[in-house]
Amino acid sequence: LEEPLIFEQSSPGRDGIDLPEAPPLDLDRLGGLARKAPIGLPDLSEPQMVRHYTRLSQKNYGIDSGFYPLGSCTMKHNPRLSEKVARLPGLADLHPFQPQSTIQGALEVIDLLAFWLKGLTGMPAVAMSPAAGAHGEWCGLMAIRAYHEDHGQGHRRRVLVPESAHGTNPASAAMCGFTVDPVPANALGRVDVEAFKAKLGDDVACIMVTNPNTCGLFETEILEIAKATHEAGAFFYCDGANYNAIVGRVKISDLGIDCMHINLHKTFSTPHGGGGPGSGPTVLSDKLAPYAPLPFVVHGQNGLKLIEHAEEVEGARPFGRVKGFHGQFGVFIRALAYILSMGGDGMRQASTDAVLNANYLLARLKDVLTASFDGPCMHECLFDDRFLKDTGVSTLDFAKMLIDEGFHPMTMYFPLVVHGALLMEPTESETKETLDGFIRVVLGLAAKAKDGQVEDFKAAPRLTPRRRLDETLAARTPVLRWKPGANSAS
Amino acid sequence: LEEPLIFEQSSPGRDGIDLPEAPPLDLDRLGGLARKAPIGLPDLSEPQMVRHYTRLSQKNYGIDSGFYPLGSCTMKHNPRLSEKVARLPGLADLHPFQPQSTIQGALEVIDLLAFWLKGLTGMPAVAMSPAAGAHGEWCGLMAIRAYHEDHGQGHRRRVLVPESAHGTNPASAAMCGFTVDPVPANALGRVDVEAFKAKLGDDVACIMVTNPNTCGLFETEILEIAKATHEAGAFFYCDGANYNAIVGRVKISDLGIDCMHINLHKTFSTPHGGGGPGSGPTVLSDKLAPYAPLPFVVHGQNGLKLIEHAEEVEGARPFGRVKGFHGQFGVFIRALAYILSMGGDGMRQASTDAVLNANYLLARLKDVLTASFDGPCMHECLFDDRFLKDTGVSTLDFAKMLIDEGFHPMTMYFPLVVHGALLMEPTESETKETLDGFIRVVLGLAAKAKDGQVEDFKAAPRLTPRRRLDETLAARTPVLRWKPGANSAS
Amino acid sequence: MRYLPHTESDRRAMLAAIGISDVEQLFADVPVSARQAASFDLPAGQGEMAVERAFTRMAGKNLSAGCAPFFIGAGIYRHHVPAAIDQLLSRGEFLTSYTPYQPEVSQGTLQYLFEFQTQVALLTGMEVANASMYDGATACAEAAVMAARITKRPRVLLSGSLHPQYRETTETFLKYTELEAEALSPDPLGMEDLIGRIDSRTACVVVQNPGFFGGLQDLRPLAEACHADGALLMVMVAEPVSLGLVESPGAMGADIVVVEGQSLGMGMNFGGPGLGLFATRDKYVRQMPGRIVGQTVDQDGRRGFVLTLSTREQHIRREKATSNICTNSGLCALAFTMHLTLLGETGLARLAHLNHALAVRLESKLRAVKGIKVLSQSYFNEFAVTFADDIDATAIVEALAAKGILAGVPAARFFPGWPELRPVLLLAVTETNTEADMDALVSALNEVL
Amino acid sequence: MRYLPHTESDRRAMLAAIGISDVEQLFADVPVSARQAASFDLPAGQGEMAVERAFTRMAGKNLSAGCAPFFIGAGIYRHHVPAAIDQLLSRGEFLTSYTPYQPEVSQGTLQYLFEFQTQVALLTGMEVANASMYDGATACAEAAVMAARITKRPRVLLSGSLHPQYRETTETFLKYTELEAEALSPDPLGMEDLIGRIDSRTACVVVQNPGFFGGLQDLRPLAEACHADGALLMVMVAEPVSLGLVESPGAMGADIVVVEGQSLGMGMNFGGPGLGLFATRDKYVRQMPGRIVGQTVDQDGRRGFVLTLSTREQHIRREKATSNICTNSGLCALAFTMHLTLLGETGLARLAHLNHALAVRLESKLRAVKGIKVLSQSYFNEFAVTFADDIDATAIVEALAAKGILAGVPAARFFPGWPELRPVLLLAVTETNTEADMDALVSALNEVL
Repeated sequence: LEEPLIFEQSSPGRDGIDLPEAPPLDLDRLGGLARKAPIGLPDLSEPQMVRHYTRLSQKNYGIDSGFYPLGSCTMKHNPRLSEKVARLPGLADLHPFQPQSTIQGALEVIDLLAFWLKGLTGMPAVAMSPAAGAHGEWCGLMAIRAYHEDHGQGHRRRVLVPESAHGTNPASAAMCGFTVDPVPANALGRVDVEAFKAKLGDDVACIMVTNPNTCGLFETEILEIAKATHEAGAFFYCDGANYNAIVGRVKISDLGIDCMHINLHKTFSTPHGGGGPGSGPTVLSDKLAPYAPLPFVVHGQNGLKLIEHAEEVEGARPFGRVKGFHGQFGVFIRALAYILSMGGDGMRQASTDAVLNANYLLARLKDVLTASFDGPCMHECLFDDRFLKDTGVSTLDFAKMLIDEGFHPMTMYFPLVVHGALLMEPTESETKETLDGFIRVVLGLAAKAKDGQVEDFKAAPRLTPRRRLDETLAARTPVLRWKPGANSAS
Repeated sequence: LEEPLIFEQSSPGRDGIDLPEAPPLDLDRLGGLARKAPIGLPDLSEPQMVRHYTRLSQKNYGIDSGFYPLGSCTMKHNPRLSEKVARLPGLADLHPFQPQSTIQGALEVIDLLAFWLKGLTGMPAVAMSPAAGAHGEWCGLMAIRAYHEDHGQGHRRRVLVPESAHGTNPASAAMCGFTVDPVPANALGRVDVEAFKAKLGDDVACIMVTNPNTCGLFETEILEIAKATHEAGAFFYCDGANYNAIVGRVKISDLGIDCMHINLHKTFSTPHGGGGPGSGPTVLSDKLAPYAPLPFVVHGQNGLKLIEHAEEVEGARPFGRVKGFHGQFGVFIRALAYILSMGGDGMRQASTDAVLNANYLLARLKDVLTASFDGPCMHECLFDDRFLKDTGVSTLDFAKMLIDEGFHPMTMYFPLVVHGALLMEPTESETKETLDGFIRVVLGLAAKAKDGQVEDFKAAPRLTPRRRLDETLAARTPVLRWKPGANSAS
Repeated sequence: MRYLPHTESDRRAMLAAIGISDVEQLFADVPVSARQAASFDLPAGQGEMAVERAFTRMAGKNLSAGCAPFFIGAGIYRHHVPAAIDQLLSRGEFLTSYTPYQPEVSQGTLQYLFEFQTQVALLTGMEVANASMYDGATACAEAAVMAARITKRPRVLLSGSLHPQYRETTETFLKYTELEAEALSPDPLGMEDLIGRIDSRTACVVVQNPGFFGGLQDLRPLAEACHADGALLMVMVAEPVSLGLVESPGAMGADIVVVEGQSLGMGMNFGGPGLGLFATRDKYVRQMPGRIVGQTVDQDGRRGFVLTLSTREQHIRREKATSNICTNSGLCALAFTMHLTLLGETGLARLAHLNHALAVRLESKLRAVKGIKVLSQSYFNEFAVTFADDIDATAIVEALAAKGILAGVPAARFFPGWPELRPVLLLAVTETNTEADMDALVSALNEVL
Repeated sequence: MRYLPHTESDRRAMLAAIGISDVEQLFADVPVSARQAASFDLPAGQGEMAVERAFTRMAGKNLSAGCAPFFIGAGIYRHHVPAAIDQLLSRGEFLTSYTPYQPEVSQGTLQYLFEFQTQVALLTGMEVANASMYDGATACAEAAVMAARITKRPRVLLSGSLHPQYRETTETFLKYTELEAEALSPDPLGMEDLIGRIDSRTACVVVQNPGFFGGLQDLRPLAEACHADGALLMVMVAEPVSLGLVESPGAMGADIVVVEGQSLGMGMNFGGPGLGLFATRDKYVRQMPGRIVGQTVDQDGRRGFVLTLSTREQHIRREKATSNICTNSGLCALAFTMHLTLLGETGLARLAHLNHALAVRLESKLRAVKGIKVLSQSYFNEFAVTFADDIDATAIVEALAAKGILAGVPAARFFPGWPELRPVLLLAVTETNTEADMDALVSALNEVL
């Protein structure tokens, strides 16, 4: 079913909300700035609005719709309890600038979540306010830079980043005034430790390693890397995007890591919501802790205390403030609800099952699809497109074909270290039956590709609200908003 | 996408709910009745359950999905505000047997809704507890029978019911020990008043008229009917299923009616929920009021008082109790929220727009479809299948074809007074644009039928999760539950 | 008005298409004397904020269960409802759909009802169940009528174990029919003799298990007696959670089982809406009231579901229908089946165990309170206690309510004409009760006694 | 564990398929010294009831806005959010979907973002907008960086009208770059001279309208001065409802407009998550950070939407990307666009009018309070007042909180080093404030002053 844009459903004067009568408008206080022209917003009634967004939602696929083996971003079950408690009026209907005596429970949420993040990672401190993973990454690098500046090491501006890193890693480094020096991978899909050591030097601020890495592999020589890094006077930043594989099993502090962001929306199951909001608290070592950004919560004499200015705490040397207000509180609640539900034992079982599921997929698929690296993998398994060689079917075609079978495609063409990557992360939420169904379909499609039925692949998907979209046209002739008469529906 | 039954998704020992540890089981208090055999329920995890019901919902069509011009049952916009207030803990988390001092607000909800129902209908009393329209119907008839018994008129057992009546009317009458005597319709689709008068007599307990009637027409001679009924010592029961057409415009009391049930889920927009729950409060005249069932709310010295026993109120002669506890409270809240939102003015506009929409459909379609009666109609318009004569297309085929166009079919083959009825009720919630789109499709289909494309109609619907289902097989070989191994999925 | 999309210009355009100038012309069939809109004197509509405030104000006048140690049962039980249920139930495709008369676009509703029917049959130990009734009370009444229809006998024997409001509802249903209801006295100690009252005119015996006063009863002897005399045994279950621990009525020989399903999925909602579960033997299926969903195949041979056996229904049989029921409790059935899906075999057993164990715990605590005697010998999660003869349980409950404790239901609320029940109190315990709740109750009782 | 579906037998079967006997073997790559699970000392998991209780307990320690006359703003505003928004937003297809990288199964997200972008462009008076940023503060910082990139100039001039936390965030973003932030003093009276400070190194001037202290400013002279000198004018809007009544920044000559969108659709949530709106001129679109949705056609020629212009983004440009942003605030953008769809042109104008009129009403009531002086000459729905010089506004606010009134934000909270701001208080008024709220505030102020 087609669903027109809201702008195409307007009839001026329709109400979607009934407001109480206002006193007459007094222009005296508007400083002569009353708006003159209409804005151009469409007027819809409530029934139209409800139907519009219901229909739009029906054109989407979520974890609730089916298996979502994305990879590189953990798409696991989002508990509804988290949604419920996040809506308790005593938590949702709070203003960040209420007197602190009236928000002790909110500060307790933040403090309790921090307790868990520290307990799980083994790290002594955590900066709670970053709004997303990349924001947390940048926050960690800012703390590192601030430390170096503070210790006469301001010349340390080089950051070592493996080639397989997420694109945000180099971008975040650049935002801190760092330059990025890539580190190659070895044949086993891990950091080439010798090449890495050769790049160390007294201008290196830190290394940034994703662990488990973007190939779904644990960096086996991580202790060696950490040791060399520290000996070179640099810090070890870990990208925590894949923390789901080891949460509750491995303490970050035991790996020699100084700093790691945590994607609450991945590891702790807060909803991705079509692209956000996320939250990226960043755990910090003792050395980096004093540089954590404002604000933060401390235990004071009259309960918990929110610190908004550096002067309030002795020894605090915050590098600044990373966003408005006090962090992604709504996301904190959801993550904490998940954490309290799982507990330490549940989290350990979750990472175990996540890794088990990925290895099960790997084991069942690797004879037909081409596995890029030998197992065991961690929470995701990586294939490349050698199995499609000479079939005329591309990784993209293969993935689009899965849509018609009721599955969300895996991540494609990432990581870049293998050709035509297919990265699959089943997560711990899925049953064996679901995995078996997926395996059956994937094997069937692989056979079909080898059987030469390339046209079917090129035409996929067929059953979706839209079939393949012309991305080149979109980029070449950008139409980025509706304009009257300019956006015809077909 | 296929969605297996929950019984096909079980793995024994899976948890969907985590419960606290229980103290050891002490069998002493079970009277030797501990269950011996397992029940046979399936074990699913929460992620499975969430996905199961999400997917099932996607196989349904609701008002939120699109236009639902059902007819005979009002399918209008269900406000979400009603859902929100019904979940306020101070209203939802109440037990019916709490001390009355702790539930004054709940009694106020009931009393305030009763105030509105009485104010809108002009009737002096209302029995709040019936659980649905048919239940309210029976409640009204019970009050009538109780009145007659109480006044030495116990021999009045005959009930006059127009042929076009809903099937519940005769069934309800039978449940009160009444016999049903049908009254024919005239050529204009109304009660044949002369035939009706001829049937009156001193054994008649009441007449049951639906107004507006099931042809979507107002009973023009309703005052004459009422007068004759009363003169014969009988009561005038009105089926209020179509109250949506006149709410806020016409007082029931002005029509000579003694008793009418109100479907809160139709007129006052509480959700139909795939078949319930509904609520059918029944307004009563002064004569019938003392016979209203228990319980009811009165204004007492210490606030509102819930009366659960006849002895508590002088003059009360309740015919009994119609259900457990105090009525469909959750439905009351939703109906009251709708009523307070609309107000008297909004309700008048709603019935006006409902009638306007139906007449607009009638006017735009009647040249092609065959209208059963001349307009104006009330809130629904009736067509019969003369326009399909000799096309090979049936009313059913025509309706199923609409599904593939994104519309829910109208009511088919009811009322029985015309051949191959198509009854359409657009409701006041729909925009002119939606009606125009529907009209365009209906006219197109009519042309297609006349054009001889009968095969297309026979094959419809094509785009639904299931195509036409074999109802004969279902009835002939009833499979009414899942059994291990007995219900294969395809 | 936010729910009404027409603008004045829309209305004008539509009137023009109809060919009239004034919308009042559409109401020409209404007698002039009834067209006096001016006689309405009702408040105007309000925005969301104002309506929300009105309900918040009314809600504020109640003491909600979550704000008090809570021990009330008597047919409505406070259980914890998992958050997923309400959120899924609120999906528009469930909430705003009609009765599934168009199966092609209603497979969601039809499949969950089919699953529901299966769960109900399993739970009750019966062979077949319908798609739900309004509530337990009306289901009980309909079952009595059905038993009379099957046996062609007029007399319905109602046990003193039956919830008094179910009894009253059943009596009302039979009041003007040719059937007779005969109710026994309230029976807190489980002493009544039902078997001795069965005769050749008896259509059915209706008992509740656990009984209204909490007691559990082995129904096998009664079932045998009924069947020996050609009567049916009809069993009411007011607390379905009990079926996770207690032998099912079906296993004990019941012919019809009805259940008030509110305990699972729904919350209390001041007692309404409820959910009537209705189950019976295969051989009686065509006598069963209410909707039924059956499995079939579609045009392409795929499994699908439809409403079936509608030849019993009012829209076909009219006054000969087996009942006048036209709606079921679809959304409540959905809540129930969702909760039971989450619980599963494992979870329901655990939940039942927990309820019973906590009730036993409260019983043992109350035994230490001077002036209280526990009446129930056996029970699931609710039992009756009595104070000294001269003490009014209603007064005790009021006194405890004033202390913020909702302490149970006095039996006298239902039996005002039975002075010997004045000191009797019913107390229910569920998984929602904490140790602290129980201790608060005990200490408050010690204060007022 | 309810979120984990595997049974032990599932796990055994899977291990067998992998060809190992112990799941620990899968963790063989982890250094032995880091495999000491025993060193975790964390609580075990809990059921829903227990977790709900924990949150209810924490919620109970807060004074929520709904329980108090409430006048706090300063960047987060309490507006009434219609019930439909949250219920639709909770639909799993929205809530549990990922960034719309697979457009065939993400047209829902993509279409609402396209509609959102259009609404933002219209509201701000700009030509193009992105699909949202984390919040207003980070959007402000990113805009400053973007202006520097466009103008190739290093100096960013931050007005004293800018929210102090937006200023701090922007300063932090620039801290280790080659850019310089120069912030002016807090400016409750709107007296600062920005124009005089613009020079040839100035990339942009950043102002907020309405300003942090409430004041409205005609930005046209400033825009002209910026453009005359080759700098950009960047306008921050902290209260988007104001745009229903106040001239848009675009109409006054802004080059980049960023908005904190929290006011519409979202509630306060203790200040997070927020929603950054970001709009600019067409010519700068390829310099704009964040995601953008564009219209295109599918294989069958039907209109559809995709993420586009990704050549600016970090996953392609890596360290040369215009920012490191990888997520937007999808769900918050959905809430915003839904609220604005319900309001429409008509409703937004009415809502803005109502907010302003009620603020004017409070101002007039406060003018009657002895010891209070209103500082703001012009404002939308928030204004600054001052007490006598020796009075600490923070103490007043604490005293009122003790009376159950949340009376605004003391300026000193943000500017501890500015003694002249000690007696200054910011008060916000929205449609949620009743006459009774205002009277309660006035009477409490009369008591404490």
